[in-house]
Amino acid sequence: MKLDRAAILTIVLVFGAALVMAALNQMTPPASAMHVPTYVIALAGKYLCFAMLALAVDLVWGFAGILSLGHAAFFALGGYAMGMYLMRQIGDRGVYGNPNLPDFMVFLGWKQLPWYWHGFEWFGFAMLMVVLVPGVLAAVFGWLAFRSRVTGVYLSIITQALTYALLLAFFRNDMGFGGNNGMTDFKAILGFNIQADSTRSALLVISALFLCGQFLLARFVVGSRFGKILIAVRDTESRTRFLGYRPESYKLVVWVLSAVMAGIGGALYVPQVGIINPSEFAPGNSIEAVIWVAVGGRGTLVGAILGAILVNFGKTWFTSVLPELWLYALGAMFILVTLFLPRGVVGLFRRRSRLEPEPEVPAASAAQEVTG
Amino acid sequence: MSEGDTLLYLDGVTVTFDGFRALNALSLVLEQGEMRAVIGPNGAGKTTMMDVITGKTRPDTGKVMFGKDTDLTRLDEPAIASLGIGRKFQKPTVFEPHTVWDNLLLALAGDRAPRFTLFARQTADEKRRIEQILETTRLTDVRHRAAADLSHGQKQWLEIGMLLAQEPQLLLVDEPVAGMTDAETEQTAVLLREINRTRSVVVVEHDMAFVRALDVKVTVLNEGSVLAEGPIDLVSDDPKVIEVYLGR
Amino acid sequence: MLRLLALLLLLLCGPLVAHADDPLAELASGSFDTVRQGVEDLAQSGNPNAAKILSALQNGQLYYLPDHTLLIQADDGSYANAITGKAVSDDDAEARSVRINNSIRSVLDAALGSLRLFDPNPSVRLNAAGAVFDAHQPAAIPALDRALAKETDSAVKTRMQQARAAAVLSDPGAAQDARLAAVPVLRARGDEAARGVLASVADQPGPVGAAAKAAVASIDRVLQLWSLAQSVYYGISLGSVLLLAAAGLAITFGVMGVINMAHGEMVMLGAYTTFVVQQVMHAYVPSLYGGSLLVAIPMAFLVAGLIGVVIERSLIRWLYGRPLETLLATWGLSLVLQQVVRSLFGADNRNVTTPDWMSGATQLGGLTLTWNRTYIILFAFLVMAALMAALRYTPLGLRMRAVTQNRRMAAAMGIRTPWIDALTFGLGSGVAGIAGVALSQIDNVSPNLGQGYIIDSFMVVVFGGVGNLWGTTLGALTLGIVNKFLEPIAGAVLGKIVVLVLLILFVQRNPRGMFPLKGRAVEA
Amino acid sequence: MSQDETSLSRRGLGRLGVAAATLAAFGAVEAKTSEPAAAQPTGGTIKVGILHSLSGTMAISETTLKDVMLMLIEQQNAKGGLLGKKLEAVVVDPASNWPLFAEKARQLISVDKVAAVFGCWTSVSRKSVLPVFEELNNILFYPVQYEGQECSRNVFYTGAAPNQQAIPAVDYLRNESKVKRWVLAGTDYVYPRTTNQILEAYLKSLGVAQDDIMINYTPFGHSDWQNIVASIKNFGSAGKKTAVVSTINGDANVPFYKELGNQGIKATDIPVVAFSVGEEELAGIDTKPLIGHLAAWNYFESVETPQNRKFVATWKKFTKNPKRTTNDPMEAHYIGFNMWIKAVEKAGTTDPDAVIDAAIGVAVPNLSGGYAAMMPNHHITKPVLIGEIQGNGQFSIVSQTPGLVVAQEWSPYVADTKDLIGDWRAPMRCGAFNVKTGTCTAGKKV
Repeated sequence: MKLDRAAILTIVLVFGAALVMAALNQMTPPASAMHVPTYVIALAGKYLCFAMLALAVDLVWGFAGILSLGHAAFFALGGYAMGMYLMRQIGDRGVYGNPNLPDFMVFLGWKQLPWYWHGFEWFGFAMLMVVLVPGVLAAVFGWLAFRSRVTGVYLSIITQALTYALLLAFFRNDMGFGGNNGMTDFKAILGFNIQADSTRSALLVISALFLCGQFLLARFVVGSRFGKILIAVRDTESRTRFLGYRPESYKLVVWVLSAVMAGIGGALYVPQVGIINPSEFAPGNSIEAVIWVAVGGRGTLVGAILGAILVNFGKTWFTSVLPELWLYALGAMFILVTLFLPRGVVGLFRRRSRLEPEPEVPAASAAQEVTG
Repeated sequence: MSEGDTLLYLDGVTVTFDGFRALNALSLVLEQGEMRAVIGPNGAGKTTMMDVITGKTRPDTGKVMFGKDTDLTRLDEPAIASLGIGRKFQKPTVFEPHTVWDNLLLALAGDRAPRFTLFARQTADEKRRIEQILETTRLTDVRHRAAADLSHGQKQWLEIGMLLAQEPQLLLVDEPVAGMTDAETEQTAVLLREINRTRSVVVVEHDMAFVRALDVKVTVLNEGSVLAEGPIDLVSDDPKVIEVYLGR
Repeated sequence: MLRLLALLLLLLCGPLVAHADDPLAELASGSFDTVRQGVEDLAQSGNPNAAKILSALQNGQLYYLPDHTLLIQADDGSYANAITGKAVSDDDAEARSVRINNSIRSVLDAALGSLRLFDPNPSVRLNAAGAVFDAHQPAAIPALDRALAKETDSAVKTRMQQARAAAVLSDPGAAQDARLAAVPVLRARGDEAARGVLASVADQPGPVGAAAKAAVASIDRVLQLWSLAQSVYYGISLGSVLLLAAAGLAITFGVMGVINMAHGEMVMLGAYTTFVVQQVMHAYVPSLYGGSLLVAIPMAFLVAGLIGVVIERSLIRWLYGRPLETLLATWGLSLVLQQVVRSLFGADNRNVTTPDWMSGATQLGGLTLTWNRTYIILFAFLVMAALMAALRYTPLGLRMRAVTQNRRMAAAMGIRTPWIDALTFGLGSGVAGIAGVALSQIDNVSPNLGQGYIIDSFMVVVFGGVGNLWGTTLGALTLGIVNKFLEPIAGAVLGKIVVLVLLILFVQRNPRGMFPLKGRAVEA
Repeated sequence: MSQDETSLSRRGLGRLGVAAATLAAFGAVEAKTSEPAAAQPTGGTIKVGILHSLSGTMAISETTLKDVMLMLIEQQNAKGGLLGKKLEAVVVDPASNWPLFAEKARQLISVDKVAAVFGCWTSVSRKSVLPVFEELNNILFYPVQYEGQECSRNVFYTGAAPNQQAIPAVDYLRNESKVKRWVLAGTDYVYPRTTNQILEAYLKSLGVAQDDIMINYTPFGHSDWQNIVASIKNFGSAGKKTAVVSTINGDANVPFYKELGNQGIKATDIPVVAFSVGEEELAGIDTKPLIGHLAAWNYFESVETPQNRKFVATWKKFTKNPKRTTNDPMEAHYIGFNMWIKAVEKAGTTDPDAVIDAAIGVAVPNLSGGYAAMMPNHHITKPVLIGEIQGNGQFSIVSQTPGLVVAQEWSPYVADTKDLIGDWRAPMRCGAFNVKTGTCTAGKKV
């Protein structure tokens, strides 16, 4: 796989910036002008996790034409798997000092750990679940949906239904995932104090590492013959079928891969923000993730990362300086970007590539003509 | 001709859309290595017939046999394509964002499974085959251009090239010369005859001059069933045919 | 005789002598327990002013002065002596209202009920008998007997007999025969209130308890059956709400193919229009206030429709053929619209009142049909019928269908397609606005109103089949009824989850919904 | 993918590079701008953080609290500020997004260097910011009634614990309305769950049978109450006086009460006592059909005291809206803010450690004519008021506890917490001290 300069620049910037920030946070005294406060470290870590979600969305939307309005569900599931591990790590340091049960279970009068919580005390198992849970859900959902050739808006709407159903399910206290409050008050990860600046810095660097890894993986996938077929499926699905390809298999593979990437993003997100709760499943979150990609530039991968960071930075900034007006700013940004920057911010800097999706979304119209 | 030489056999195929009979007990036999032209007025069921053969549409009744013992009605499009039936659409349908080269690469016969394509590298053999097809379809000069940038005729050829790359036993070609210049039309006829040396071909076409140029057995469809069949001169003299089609 | 008694009472409640047993003085005491006693005493006293005073108390218009004089406040705020009716001046500073709580309120209802049993107006008597039934106090039996003897209206008579039966049954001291005879009367009434009275004595030993227990069981069996029908009604009601919410979307999304995430905000704007209309009418034409909703319907249609046209002209039209991008732009728009409303009206709920004719409920056999929901069901069907008629029979509808089916051909025939687009979008938005009027009657009128319905609306349209109004209608009703049948079994949350999962599976089996249609929307 | 198709043009590369570098450098910029603030703490003003959602689902409740804080700070500044400095409000919008609450809390403390934060409404938002306040050692004043079972050194709970609201309300219904059957209806989250758990245990301890208790949970924003109201009606037809104890939250209340009114359930038949319905919520409902239904709070706008009359008048003037109502959490902020002022004056500094120590024992007037004292468990003493809904959207107070109620932060009805107490005074300094074992199980701060 050959990397162009934009890709190299992205990797260098993401990983380099994370490394520099972490190093400055660790090695300079707080009074120093070069010191990066922990607040910034935590924020940057959060942005990078969102960038992973955006990357996952771009992979399916930009290259396979699947507009998922439920991708935050996979992100949240990964987050919950990590959250469960972190809850088990608390051990008897919880408020009630109960070594076996998380606080919220004691609180609700539960007597023993539900079966599906077993195993999460082991980091390895939990990490396996971070990958497996979103992956398996995506596989089942995708297998059903792609096999029946559910496409376009219909697919978007049922992905939304999926995340909405999960939202309602996780809200239920009876489910044993902490209900509305979710999981919080984490103490340690792999034995390291989760609130320590060093842990935060390490988590930031790890997030950067994973983001770069995912970026490279995504580049590999879209650059391979598989990726070319994926683009072919996106634009002219029926043609690929008459050539003997099974679009459903291609979509399923990239869909599951994307779900796993989102899940890993969620897993890294939770220790850095310190809470996971059902509102992560809210359909609005998934729509926002799509907007990050649109702002950055759909079908470019680099744009997804850039969009996630830009929009979230904007959100952090606006909610502080314009607390009463920031929704106008954010809403206006979305409208303006779709109207005037159909190819996103990256489109400003970049010559048009044929491999990027047409802003006009020609996918189905071509297919329609074919059948005519 | 013996049974063994039959490549495609449609028997009593009926397709109904919302009460409209697109195909009405259609029967058709295609021999191995044959080229057949199918003509008929609009709505005669030409495209629906293609759809049935390629698995896009499932017939209400009837049999579609490919080779000795493969029932096509039980298979879906990719499976049928893998058996060796290629289809060219009325409107040229190629992968516009990809280069001519990549279009052919994706069409080349080979493993279609994601686990293969994910790690596939272009082999010397593939390169050779692509170059050969580029030669045949006269697209060598534009091989690195995106398909979207090709002229209409070039796109038609590219699509035919992609069919060739699939190495099918049977090609279904829907109006290959629509919108082509006379010169291009002529070249296309030559190309099809060349292809027919190794493969069976079904051509659906309106252009009578082109059909005449192909000089093959003609099947005339009307209202979903066969109206007449035979050499072009015989068919064009048939009063029924003249009434519904030629003489309109 | 009566006049003498009144005179005596007047003397008794002379300004300074506040006798402990004097009901009027008790009312003016300021202690809940004493006031309650006063209400009971006054009702028994036969005082001719009792009804007047008690209803003033019920309406919060009874005041008292430090010297225990009772005053009644008129609607214009002036005070009059409760007994003499003489106007009282400059006392409002010292006048304190007689405060009541729930236990006084029940005693008051019963007392007023007993007094009003003799009202010349039969509907007042009917309500009075109902109040007496609710209280079911043995003390009311003599009054009921007298009233029954005079009663001519059969409906009122039945109600009085039920009230009497309830009172007799609740009186442990009554004769066993009489109590046994009361049981079938209540069983015949057969509703929850009757069941409550019967159940309260079902544990008593002896034949009365046994009879009551049997009656409760038989009522339960009947109620069980009715509850099935009731569930269907609930389902239709929920379905009609979903239908209203989705109707506009069936146009903007279903017919035009615009994934309009700001659809919910159009509904919300309709609800706020209702609020403004009510405020304006309250201020300027209070006499017509009862019809405010009827005024709000066209207003909401116009407001939301106009905003819809503006949105289409300024935003959507640049994005045709890019359905997924309209999704993003309209999502941004929905954020902005919510914030605009929040800035204009505040973040908290606005109070949209329900007119009297939409309040309360009616009984249909064992069914309780709340008026607001019944009207909404009717309204939803009316809106759908109007919408279908508009698309089918009006010139605009014809052009809309033409543009949807073949834009180029329509343009070639001289139809100004851009304006048709704008009007179609305006129509969909306007219908959403109308839905807002209806939803203001059952839900919060807050900037978040629309958010609660947007997902459900999309589900309904997709489930029914995009571009098909019949599909939308049937889809909404199906989802509503399925939801309401699942809810008692699985609980509200789980029920909804099950519905969503079923919906996902359904769409996977039928990727184009219940009634697939071809149209512009299909190609997304 | 061919090289020339997707690579950046030279100029474009430069521009993207600049943009990305700016982005990456934002950390350093942030660090620089915040640096002078660290050297010279607040530059003549004392900053107070206000962490209430101004958008999203919770804006409906929390916006008012932001406004009341601005009013209180303005008043304090008019009185000359604090320690000779002016107070400065730092308002941020956590947008009803729980992780954003944590982020904004961190920003308020470490970037804006606020002396204390007044904020949060939902339990989950408090849970989300709690680790941040503990880590960065700052103070949060939390003004909303909540489920208890928490006692952090860095949080002052100025809202009611369950025993300061729920149990007196149930007692009132038992005594006044002779209620024998109970419907515990709530939104499915931790506050109703805990409150109902406590109430269930309490009712059973009074001899109420399991059959006479119905528990029902609904999701947030539940809007279709038809069958639940019908089943309440059905549950109430068992011949015993029935009441509903409602912990239904926020938005779901309006449709609930509307359905209640329309199905003809009057307060005299089945009274509903709510713990989350105040004047603000009622402002959105036509209350005529609801007259007589109840709410239990520690404050009502209709409280007849001079302090309250003044507070209400100032509030209406401040918001320039004669229709704006006041409510219980506003009073909690009023008390909390005055307590903080007093504690800072007592400590002579805004340093959190000193203020936390100084705050315990501080007493300020509440609005219902008494005093609120900060107890060692960081909760305050409160009177419990029961009000009946009136036709004008206000409450008529029908009962008031004779004295002040001290909060039980750890519920005696939950097995795991019945032996716990919180005491942040020296030498104990523990949020969860087990009196049986004599150990501090959690929240020890040395």
